[in-house]
Amino acid sequence: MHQIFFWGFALLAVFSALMVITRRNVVHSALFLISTFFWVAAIYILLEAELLAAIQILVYAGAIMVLIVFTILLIHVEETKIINPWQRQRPIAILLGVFLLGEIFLILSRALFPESIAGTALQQVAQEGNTEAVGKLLYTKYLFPFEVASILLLAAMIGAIVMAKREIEK
Amino acid sequence: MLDYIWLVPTFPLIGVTINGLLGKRLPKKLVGLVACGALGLSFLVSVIIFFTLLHLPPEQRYLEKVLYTWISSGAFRAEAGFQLDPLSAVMILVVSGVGFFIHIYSIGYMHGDKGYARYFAYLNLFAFFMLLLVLANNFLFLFVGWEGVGLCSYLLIGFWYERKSAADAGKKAFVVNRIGDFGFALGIMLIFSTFGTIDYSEVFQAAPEKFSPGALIITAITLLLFVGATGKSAQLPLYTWLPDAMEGPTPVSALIHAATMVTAGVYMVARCHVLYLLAPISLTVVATVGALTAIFSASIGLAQNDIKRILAYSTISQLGYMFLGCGVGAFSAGIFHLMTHAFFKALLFLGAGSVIHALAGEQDLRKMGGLRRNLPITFPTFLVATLAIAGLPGFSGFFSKDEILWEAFSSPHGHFIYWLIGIVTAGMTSFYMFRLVFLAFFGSSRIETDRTHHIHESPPSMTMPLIILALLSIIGGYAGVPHVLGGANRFHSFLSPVFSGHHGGGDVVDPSASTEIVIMTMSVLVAVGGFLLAHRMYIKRPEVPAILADKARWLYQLIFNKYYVDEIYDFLFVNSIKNGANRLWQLFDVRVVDGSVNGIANLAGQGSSLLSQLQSGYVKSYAASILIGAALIIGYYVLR
Amino acid sequence: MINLSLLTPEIIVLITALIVLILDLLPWRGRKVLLATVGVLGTVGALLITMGQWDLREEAFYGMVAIDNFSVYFKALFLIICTLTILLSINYITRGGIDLGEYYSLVLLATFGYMFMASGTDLITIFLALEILSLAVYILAGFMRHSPKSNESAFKYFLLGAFSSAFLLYGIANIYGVVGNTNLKDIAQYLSQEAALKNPLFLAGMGLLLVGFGFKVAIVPFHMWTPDVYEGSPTTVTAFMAVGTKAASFAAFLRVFFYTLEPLKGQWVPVLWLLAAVTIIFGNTVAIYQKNIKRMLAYSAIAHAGYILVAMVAGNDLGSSSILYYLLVYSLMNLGAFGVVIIVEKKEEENLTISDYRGLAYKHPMLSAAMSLFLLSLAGIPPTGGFVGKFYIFSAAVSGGYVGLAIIGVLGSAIALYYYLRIIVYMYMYDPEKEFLDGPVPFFSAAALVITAIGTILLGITPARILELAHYSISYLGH
Amino acid sequence: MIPISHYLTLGAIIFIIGSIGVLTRKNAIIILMSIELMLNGVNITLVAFSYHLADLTGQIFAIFVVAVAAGEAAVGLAIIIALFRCRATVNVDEIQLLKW
Repeated sequence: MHQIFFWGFALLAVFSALMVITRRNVVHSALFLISTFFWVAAIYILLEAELLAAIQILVYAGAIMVLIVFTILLIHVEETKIINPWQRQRPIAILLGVFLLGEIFLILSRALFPESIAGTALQQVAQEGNTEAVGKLLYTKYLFPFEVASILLLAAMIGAIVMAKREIEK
Repeated sequence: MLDYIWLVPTFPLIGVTINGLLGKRLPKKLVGLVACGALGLSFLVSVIIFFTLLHLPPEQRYLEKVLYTWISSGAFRAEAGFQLDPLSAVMILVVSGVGFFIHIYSIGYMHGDKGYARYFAYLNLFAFFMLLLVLANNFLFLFVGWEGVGLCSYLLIGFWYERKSAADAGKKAFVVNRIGDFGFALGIMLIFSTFGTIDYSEVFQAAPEKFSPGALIITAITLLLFVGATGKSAQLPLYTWLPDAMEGPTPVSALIHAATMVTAGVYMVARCHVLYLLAPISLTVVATVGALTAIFSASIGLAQNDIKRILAYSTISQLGYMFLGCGVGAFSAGIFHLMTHAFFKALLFLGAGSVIHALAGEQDLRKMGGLRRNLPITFPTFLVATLAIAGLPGFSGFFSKDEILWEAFSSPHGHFIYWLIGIVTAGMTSFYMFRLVFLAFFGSSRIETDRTHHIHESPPSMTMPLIILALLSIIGGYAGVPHVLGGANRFHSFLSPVFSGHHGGGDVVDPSASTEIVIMTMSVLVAVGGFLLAHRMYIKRPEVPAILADKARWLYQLIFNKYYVDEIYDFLFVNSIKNGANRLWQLFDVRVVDGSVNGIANLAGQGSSLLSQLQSGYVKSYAASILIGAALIIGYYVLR
Repeated sequence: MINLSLLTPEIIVLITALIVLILDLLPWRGRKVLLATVGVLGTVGALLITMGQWDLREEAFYGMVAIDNFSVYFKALFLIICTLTILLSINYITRGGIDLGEYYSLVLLATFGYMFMASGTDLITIFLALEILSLAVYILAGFMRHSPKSNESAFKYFLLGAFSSAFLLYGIANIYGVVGNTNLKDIAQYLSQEAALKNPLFLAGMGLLLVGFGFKVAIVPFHMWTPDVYEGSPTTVTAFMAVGTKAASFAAFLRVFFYTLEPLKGQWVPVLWLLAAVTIIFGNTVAIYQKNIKRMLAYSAIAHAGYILVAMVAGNDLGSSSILYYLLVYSLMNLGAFGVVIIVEKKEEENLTISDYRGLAYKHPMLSAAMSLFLLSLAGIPPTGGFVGKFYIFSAAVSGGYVGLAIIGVLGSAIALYYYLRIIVYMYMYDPEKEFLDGPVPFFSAAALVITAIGTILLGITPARILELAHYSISYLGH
Repeated sequence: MIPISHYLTLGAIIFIIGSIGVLTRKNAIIILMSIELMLNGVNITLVAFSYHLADLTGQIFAIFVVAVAAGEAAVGLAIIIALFRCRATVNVDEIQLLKW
């Protein structure tokens, strides 16, 4: 059962991802990206990361994609055909990608995976469920990165507003 | 008094600060006064220090004044400061003294140049760095001075930047010196990592204890340092920048490219004599390069017609002598020649400058002649310098050159061949110098008519230094009269604390005194021979045919025959040397060295523009570069 | 343990950033100078408190940040950089019409990010800090919104920066997968086992970290963004990122590689050796061809990253302390050089080519003297700080047995002298053809130049004290 | 049971698809989307490891990655909009004023 789900989700995710980078129309790409996000979220559920799956859909599909689609609407351009002398990059890129993938296969075939370090985290999850366990960790051990992430979002907000604001007041 | 040693470089620094920042707004007189005053004060302090030192017993003639700790990091430690010993005392005396006279000379020479303040600021800056170089107590300060004087030299060669040739010459000096400094810097780093310090005293103390003679690391260090010396002191194969450096103002040629900066390499080798004596191979290299440079550039000097170029090749050749001296282990002889050479070569350049000044910029010997009467002060002083460099007895060059030749012959590091090369060079030197004198000051005037009307002797600010330097060129040699001539060689015994324990040369009352006399006589004969040959060719020959031609036909026939003989003689001997020298110059100077200098510059330029094409501006190819890099790095870890 | 009070300097910087943002709403004409003043006061205050943290050696937030001497040294450096950048910016951003309060705010936020790059002891912290500073600097690069070049540089920087941080992240993920933790201490502990050293997954992760850091510090082949972004950004921002981002990235780079990945030295040293050699040669060669001074300084910045890599390769006592020393010198002399460019630059990209500097010495002798000092220091000519730094680095390489690399380095700096001196030649050896500035040199910029110039000289003449500090900072890394 | 290497391979494939997208597409927005794909690939890797190790750090890291991705998207899109206003294009092949 698990097997079937995994292969199904994985193939769908890869297919959507391929569509994202091959569609000529930007809107199609965006739609396929949303679909990729959904299948990846499904994979998260297979991996018992329910909170993350929810975040994936809320933040990625909900927030980030809305932003991207808005921008696509604001900037309406078709892909033009300007010849770039360096444009013969496609075969190189694909070759590089295959090469890297080969390297990763090699690594994975030789890698030593550590034994489960299990311990408290797992028990917590069993008792409280994934969301609560993650939440607790976020507010204790990972409090600091959590706070820093909020500052990151603040910086992003300030930056985005400055860049996208229409005119500088004189 | 010795504690005030830091004053010596400080005065020129003050001069730089004043002239560099306010020079534009100050009246010219004040600019000159500040610059000369700064160096004059340095000179005064140097003189006082010198005599203070003289009054101390020899073993106390040493002072190390640590300013502060430069580095202290783990095993590495170095203290920066000044070191005063007889060697640096001689050097500061020469630098500040000759420098001072050349500063005064410059007031007259540069009068009317729009870059007056800039010129004096550079000159003072040069003096500062040069004094720092010779007073350093560690290799880093030495390097500071070394780079500093190089920078000033570069700026001053290109001083008249409107001339393309000046800018090119500056560029050439720059490129060639880079090669030398590259070796020098590596040498210092090797010292630092070998000894963990760069203080002279510690390095020189540790070297004999840690390493036996012939140790590879010491040989590497000394050879690398010598690469630096060949660059700075214009030795084979890095000498070509020096003749071109004559594009700078003449006093600059006198100070930097004859008397002081170019001798820095000799000073450095002498300073590191402890290391060099531990590396016999390096000593041989130094001596051989010195000897070859001496004869090679002297032969080129035979064929030149530009008055300053002859002097430039002569400088290279004399520097070769100094290295020869150091290379055979006669360090104090090398320094002695450095000192006398500073006097007479500065004088020669200043005299040449006076001639050029009088002829409104003419430098071609073929367009001079008969200037003896027009320049009543320049001529005799120039003649004194010529006699000194030719090594005629009684003049300073005689004593110093002779000591080197004798050491080349007799020292344990010496060899008959070195002496032979040295003495041939001496003959050539005498010939080309007298040729220069005869062509410029004797004979009939070949001066272009539009220049004849304002031939005049230079102002006193220029002639005064000439006279003083002429005096020094005569008496300078008497500091080191060899024992065999009944002298005490005081110069040598003054330096002996520095070179003590090593064969410094000259002190041994040689059992073979008669050999020394023979050697000495031979060099005098060679010098006289050069003079006679030059006299025959440039004084006698042009007049003889004219007188004889209107006497009688049969006489004329005789003369014709004689003339014919002369021609053959010319053809067989002089011309072939001249042509050979010329061809050598063409081949070596123009093709090989200029070619490679330009080649390097071109290669760098083309490589640069080619590589910058990679920067196509396309963000995607930038991303590709990152991805390729990532793939390669991971590939290295996986596929290895 | 949370120990919030240990983070006082960072919090001060953060609060200053927010105050500046709010003060910008004041309806008062003179508020721009007020903003800068508040910014400077905030950073100087944070600097003083940071200095008080010397020798504290504490950790905060469950080992997420460390207040050790290493981070104190770097944090002080970043705060100095920030102060000087603000001083240089006051006049420039008014001239450029970009005098928004957000400018200072973003500079301060980026500095906040820098500080955690140095003190973060967990890959999560380091990653977040890197992102904060990146986001802030992306925006700053595009701050001149009406300028096509500024826009383009922000765009390129952003795309490539995001691309490369994905690699960094992937590397962190792999390391996490092997170790089971992202804390540097735990990773170091993991590496103390013999078997761990050969795990390809870990090595690949390390390689990807190299890519990520390599991008930020601009080493070949991850350097391509540098010239374009440096040229297009507002010059004050270029200066800020040329020194700040580089130093901050090196701080994290050093902590991760020198402390945590120390046992894997045999694995990363050969790679860094090659990258250092290529970077030095490439940066210096291409710089010769440049006509735009900002672009030239960008290639010079690439080459300087190469010199620092040489010291990383050498790895010995002298090498590691010389990195910290060199980064300080580099920051001062580069800020100084950019400072002169900032002062001389006019609106509409005027006065930015090297030949525009012809005759500057005759109109502004002090400015040219300062510029010459900075350039000579960059070239490594004594008696400037740059010389001492290079000397330490190459000596470290020689004594570490990397003579070949030292030769390449010395050769590279020999080439470099050529293009630095060219500017000096233009300034001193040509006659001026125009007026350079519209008025006198602005006071705040002049103050920044004086500080950097004095620093550059002092570091050249008496380096011992700072070198000792540097040595002390890095030798206790992680202890 | 699915071995961890399957998940890791999936993450790697998506990461590489994303990077190929960055290298080949002209539209800046699609490039941005490709970068989001890469981040998703990383997240799959993180979560897979987290599952395998039975340790929550990976998931928490993934949450931070999502936050960063949001921040990057906001800033990136703002930069793209500003660029579009100035140059009227988002084609990366036309954006090459700065070169050499």
